[in-house]
Amino acid sequence: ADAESGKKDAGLRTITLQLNWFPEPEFGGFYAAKERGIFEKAGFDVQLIKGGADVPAPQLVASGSVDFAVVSAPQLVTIRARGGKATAVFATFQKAPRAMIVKRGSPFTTLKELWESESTVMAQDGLVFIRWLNKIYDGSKLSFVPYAGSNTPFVEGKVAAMQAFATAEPVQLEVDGVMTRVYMVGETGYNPYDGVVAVNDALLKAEPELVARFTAAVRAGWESYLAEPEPINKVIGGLNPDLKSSVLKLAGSKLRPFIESEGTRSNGLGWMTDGRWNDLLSQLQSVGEITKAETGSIGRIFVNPSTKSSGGS
Amino acid sequence: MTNVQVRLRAVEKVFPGGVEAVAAMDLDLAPGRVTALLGPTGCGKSTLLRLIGGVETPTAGSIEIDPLPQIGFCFQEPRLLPWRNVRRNVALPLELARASRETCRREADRRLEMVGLGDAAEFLPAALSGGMRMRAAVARAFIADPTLLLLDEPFAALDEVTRLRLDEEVAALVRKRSITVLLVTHSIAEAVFLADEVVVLSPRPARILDRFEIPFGERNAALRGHEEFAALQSRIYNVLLAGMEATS
Amino acid sequence: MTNVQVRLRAVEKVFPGGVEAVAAMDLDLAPGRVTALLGPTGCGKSTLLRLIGGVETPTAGSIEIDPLPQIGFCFQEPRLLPWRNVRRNVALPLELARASRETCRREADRRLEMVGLGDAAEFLPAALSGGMRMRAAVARAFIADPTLLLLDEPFAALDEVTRLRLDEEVAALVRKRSITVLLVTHSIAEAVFLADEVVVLSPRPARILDRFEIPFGERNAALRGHEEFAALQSRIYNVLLAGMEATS
Amino acid sequence: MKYPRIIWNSVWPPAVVVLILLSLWHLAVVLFSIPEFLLPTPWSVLERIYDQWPRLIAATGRTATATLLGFGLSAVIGIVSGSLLSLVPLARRGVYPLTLLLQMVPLVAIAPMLVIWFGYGLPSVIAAACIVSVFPVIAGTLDGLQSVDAGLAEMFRIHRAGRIRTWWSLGLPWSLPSVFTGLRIAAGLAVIGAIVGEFVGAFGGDQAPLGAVITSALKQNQTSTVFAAVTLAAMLGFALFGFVNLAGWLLLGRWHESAR
Amino acid sequence: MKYPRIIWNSVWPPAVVVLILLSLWHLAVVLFSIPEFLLPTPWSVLERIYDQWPRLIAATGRTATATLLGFGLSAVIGIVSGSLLSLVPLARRGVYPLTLLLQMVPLVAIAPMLVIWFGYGLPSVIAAACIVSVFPVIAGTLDGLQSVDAGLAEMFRIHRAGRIRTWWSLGLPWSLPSVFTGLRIAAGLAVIGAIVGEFVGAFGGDQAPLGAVITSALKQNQTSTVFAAVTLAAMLGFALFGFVNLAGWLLLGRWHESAR
Ligand SMILES: Nc1ncnc2c1ncn2[C@@H]1O[C@H](COP(=O)(O)OP(=O)(O)OP(=O)(O)O)[C@@H](O)[C@H]1O
Ligand SMILES: Nc1ncnc2c1ncn2[C@@H]1O[C@H](COP(=O)(O)OP(=O)(O)OP(=O)(O)O)[C@@H](O)[C@H]1O
Ligand SMILES: [Mg+2]
Ligand SMILES: [Mg+2]
Repeated sequence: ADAESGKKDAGLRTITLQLNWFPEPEFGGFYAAKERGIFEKAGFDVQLIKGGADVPAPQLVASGSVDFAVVSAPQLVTIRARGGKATAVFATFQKAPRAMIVKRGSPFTTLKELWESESTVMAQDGLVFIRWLNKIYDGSKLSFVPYAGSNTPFVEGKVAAMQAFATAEPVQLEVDGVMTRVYMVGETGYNPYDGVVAVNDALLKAEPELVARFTAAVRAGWESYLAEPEPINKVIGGLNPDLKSSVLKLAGSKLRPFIESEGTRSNGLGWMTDGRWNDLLSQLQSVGEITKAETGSIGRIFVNPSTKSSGGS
Repeated sequence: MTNVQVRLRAVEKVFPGGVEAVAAMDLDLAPGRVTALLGPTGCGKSTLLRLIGGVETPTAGSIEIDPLPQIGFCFQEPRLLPWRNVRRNVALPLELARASRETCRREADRRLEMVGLGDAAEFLPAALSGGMRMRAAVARAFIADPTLLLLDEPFAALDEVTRLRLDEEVAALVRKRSITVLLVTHSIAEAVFLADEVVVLSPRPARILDRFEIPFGERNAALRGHEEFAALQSRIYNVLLAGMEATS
Repeated sequence: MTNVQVRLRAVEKVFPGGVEAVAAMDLDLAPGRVTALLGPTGCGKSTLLRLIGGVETPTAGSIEIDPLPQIGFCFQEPRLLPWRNVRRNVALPLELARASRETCRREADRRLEMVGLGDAAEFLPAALSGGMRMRAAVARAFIADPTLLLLDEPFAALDEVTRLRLDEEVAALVRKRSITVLLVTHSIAEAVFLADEVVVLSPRPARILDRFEIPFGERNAALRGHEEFAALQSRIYNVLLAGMEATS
Repeated sequence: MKYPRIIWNSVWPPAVVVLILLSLWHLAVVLFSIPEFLLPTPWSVLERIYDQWPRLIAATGRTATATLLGFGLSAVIGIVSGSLLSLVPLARRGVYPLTLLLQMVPLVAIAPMLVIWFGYGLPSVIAAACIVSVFPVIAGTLDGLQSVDAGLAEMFRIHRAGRIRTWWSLGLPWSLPSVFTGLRIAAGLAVIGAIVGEFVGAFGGDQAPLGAVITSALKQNQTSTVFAAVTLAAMLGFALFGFVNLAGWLLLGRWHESAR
Repeated sequence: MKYPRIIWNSVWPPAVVVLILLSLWHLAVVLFSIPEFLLPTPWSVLERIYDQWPRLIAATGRTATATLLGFGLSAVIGIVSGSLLSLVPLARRGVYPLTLLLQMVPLVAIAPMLVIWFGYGLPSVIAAACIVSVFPVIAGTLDGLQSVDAGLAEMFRIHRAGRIRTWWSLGLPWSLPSVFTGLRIAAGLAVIGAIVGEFVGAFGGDQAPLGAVITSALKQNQTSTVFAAVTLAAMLGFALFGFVNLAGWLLLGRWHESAR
């Protein structure tokens, strides 16, 4: 990001924020900040760039093609390990929303039982949490098939379980009349941040104050969203017509417990700790995601938003 | 052997572009007789052959052929399949008539011998000279024991010695088997030597200017020295010339 | 006008397959003279022309051409571009020599008139008869004012009347411009009528059997009635025949 | 034949077949009671197209822009590089096989580079459409140029025509049928290339092109929307294919067998 | 020319070009200090191939099976249906444009149907490879058959050769060059079709083919592994392409200009 670029007429600074998925309530805070003028008040004209199934958000922010991007914590670690230059500045989800789901009538009562069975699971085996589960359970009998966007094979019973975002797939399946049971991966000890806002290092280094101002606005956005999600959900629904309104509503209502935690109550939304990041690093190293040398090379991976409670002014 | 009778009545051919190639043509090919067509270049001779061969449809008039003939057609161009060697090109009509591989080979070699291509049997068409290609095409026209033979300037690309030899060969063959033959040629001598009747055409669109009944019986080399042979040639030449001068 | 001298010394051509087409050929084409090649079918005449034209390389011997000629080549097949009409086909050599569109058109029409294709200028090759295609090819060979003219049986597909007319046309033209000409023909009469020298070749591989100096000066229709004209023809025929019988 | 006649004649037979196929499809869905999320009825796809017309037509417009530009680039680059490869035999042997790479590298693998080099949205998608569709044009052009009639080539050599002249006056017209085979194949590939490019290329702005509609609807199990978007993409492809055919007919119609 | 000679002659020029390109690539990465996650050096890709050899070679084997079977199916189906379309003019006008659909429907859109009809693993992937690569063969065959020399066709008609006979003895040999253009294009498409098929329908984990290795490595930001897998896929494609070229040379070499 070039400091010269994008001064808009109103003196607003143009900022690009790459989302890693289609417009969904998971991005409610960002849309709230935009819709309710919080970004503008903070001096930004923010372009929220829609993501999609295969949009390489981590690469884009790490290479400076965008200023900010929403990524997952392990993605940020691995991209840094491979020379990417991006730093976490806000962690939307304090609790990992990653989950495995089975149909309600499934014979498996625990995640371990599922994992050590001889079933077929619809999940991308490159995902860290899958590798984590393989490490803590004996997944040698399990078969993996890719999750290519459609959950039809799950509904049709071609697979016993599928990967999910706890606030997305189960809700949508429920609306379509398929009841599920959700096993949170976070409860197995692997609980990284998610919905992490990462900034390109060059921008962070050049204008730390701007980044702080932006993070504060994001935090204000999320506070505003959690306070009154409905109007923002409507906006999101307009941007993503495929999202049924019932899904929107249900999903929106499930977000709060993932976003708020002990830490955020005292330090504000998006707060991160060394402990959580270091846990992640050692877990990633233990599943072979990164090498010891790479762990050493990662350096400062996050900068917290300011501890002052929000406001964005 | 059944002899094929061909009857053209008021046959006309106008090409899509508007070019009239054949105009109100009445023509009878008598069974077992050789008819030679002579006419100026571009007058419609090949078109007429293709009409009789059934690969072009007349825009008016009727063509009756009785009984259904086995056609041997030698086009004005060799039309050889570039991927087949000479033998297999010559054998094609037999192959299409479902003859055995053995028969194909034997018959093809026999015809190749006849046209003097015995030692080129394994060549691909690309390795043949122009005259050799045409001879292969002639061999192919003869291979399936045709009852109606349509020959479009088959020997135009041959030297005079070979041409005379093949003229005699063909004369003997068609007479022995009493094939109905329509021969297009530009050589008046060849026409007179081979044909029972010579038909002279006008410039395009082809109309019949005159017909000459050729009175000779047996055709052999001696005939060429005959006085009437030369006389007939010059009479025909004059008709052809007159026809061409009339229009130009 | 510079006259082109062509000198072949011990030229040999063996095709990759092992077929020997030309054997130890010595041949001089004198500037401004017409040399006619006569020889049995498949003996190597076209190959010889292609060697001189430089599109085939001799396997032994040397070919000198001096000075660099403007070649006009009429191949044994018409070789017309199917997507160009007759006029633009004929104009091709001029176009390749970067003549203006105007010149191309004018010159093409002039040559087409010469070969009697004036009214077919707009036709595509597919709509031409065999003889018309060859005439277009002849017109093309003449268009770029060649200094060396290589003609491979240019008139084989023409009726006798047209052929004689074109023979006279060509005779007049090449003599007026003193073009060096090598003509392949199967018509002995044509060879004698057009050429200053007639070279008779043996069957493959082509060797020179005999050469005939043609003593006539001016070439015109009257010549054909000349007694020596007929005598020369039959002498040449006998040499050709003897050559072919010697090998078969 | 007049143009309208030709267009009509090339439209009604596939239209009839499409109608038959649609009926069969409908019947199959009804008879085997295939659930909607697996395969919607043609009718509900139509309904969806009607419902979401403004969104879908805007999406189609975006995808069409990328497809056409990508295809245009492919056509130009393909013909030019196919010709260069044929003019320089060593390049042909050395480089031609490698152009195949363009077709074999999955776009997702190079997606970050695409976006970083070409920029967001349209440019990346155009690049994707072009990458995916250029090889058939190269192959068609090259194969056509390699099979120029030896006799005609000889004639050009005798007249000392330069390589470029020979290419222009002989090679190119001779290869047109084969170039058009390549272009016909490229037409379909440009569409899918654009769509897959839209899967991976990120998008600014408010409205998504067809590729984004497809992934987003897929994610929400809106199968009829997926099919609606696919249908519009197919229409786009057919239009492009029809245009290529028409161009081929205009260029070859007068002389080439294939256009009869 | 003897076979080993031919193979050698068609291998060294691209090999040299590859080496040059690899050097440039390496230089570019070093000079512009392109980060590894975006574009690894060729060297680290090689390292990765060496490291993960057992896993990658097994993956390549699986992908190769699917590619070859898919390509084989494409070749057979393409030539047969191209021929049928050419034999029945109405079918040609009605059905040919629709075969384009195969090429334009994104695999992800029909992935659910694919896996439900064909099952996960090899069958789906073969189907994907075939769907993606069949159109060029159809187009090549059809275009070849449509441009059969009118004079030769006339000769066959005079001899009252049936349609099948004419197809076999005239149409097919005449179209071979154009069929091979189609097959050359299909070779690359079969590889990418298999890979994309594996993105949506192959087993992962221990049974992962290259496509699954790629998606899994992409998720882990292991760009060098992605490139390693892509490299092996490309090798596979080159081998198939080379095989098609060799077959073409053997079938056409004796008579067709394009094989000189
Ligand atoms: N490309 C080739 N490969 C192998 N042999 C060839 C090739 N071209 C010609 N030949 C052979 O060379 C010999 C001479 O051919 P050429 O075309 O020169 O004959 P020609 O004298 O012109 O005959 P014609 O009067 O029939 O035209 C023939 O026997 C022919 O089979
Ligand atoms: N397909 C076609 N379309 C339009 N005109 C054609 C077509 N084929 C032939 N012609 C025209 O029909 C006339 C007769 O052609 P045809 O081939 O029958 O002549 P020909 O008598 O065989 O001549 P030649 O002795 O030169 O072979 C010619 O003027 C030619 O231009
Ligand atoms: Mg004719
Ligand atoms: Mg010759």
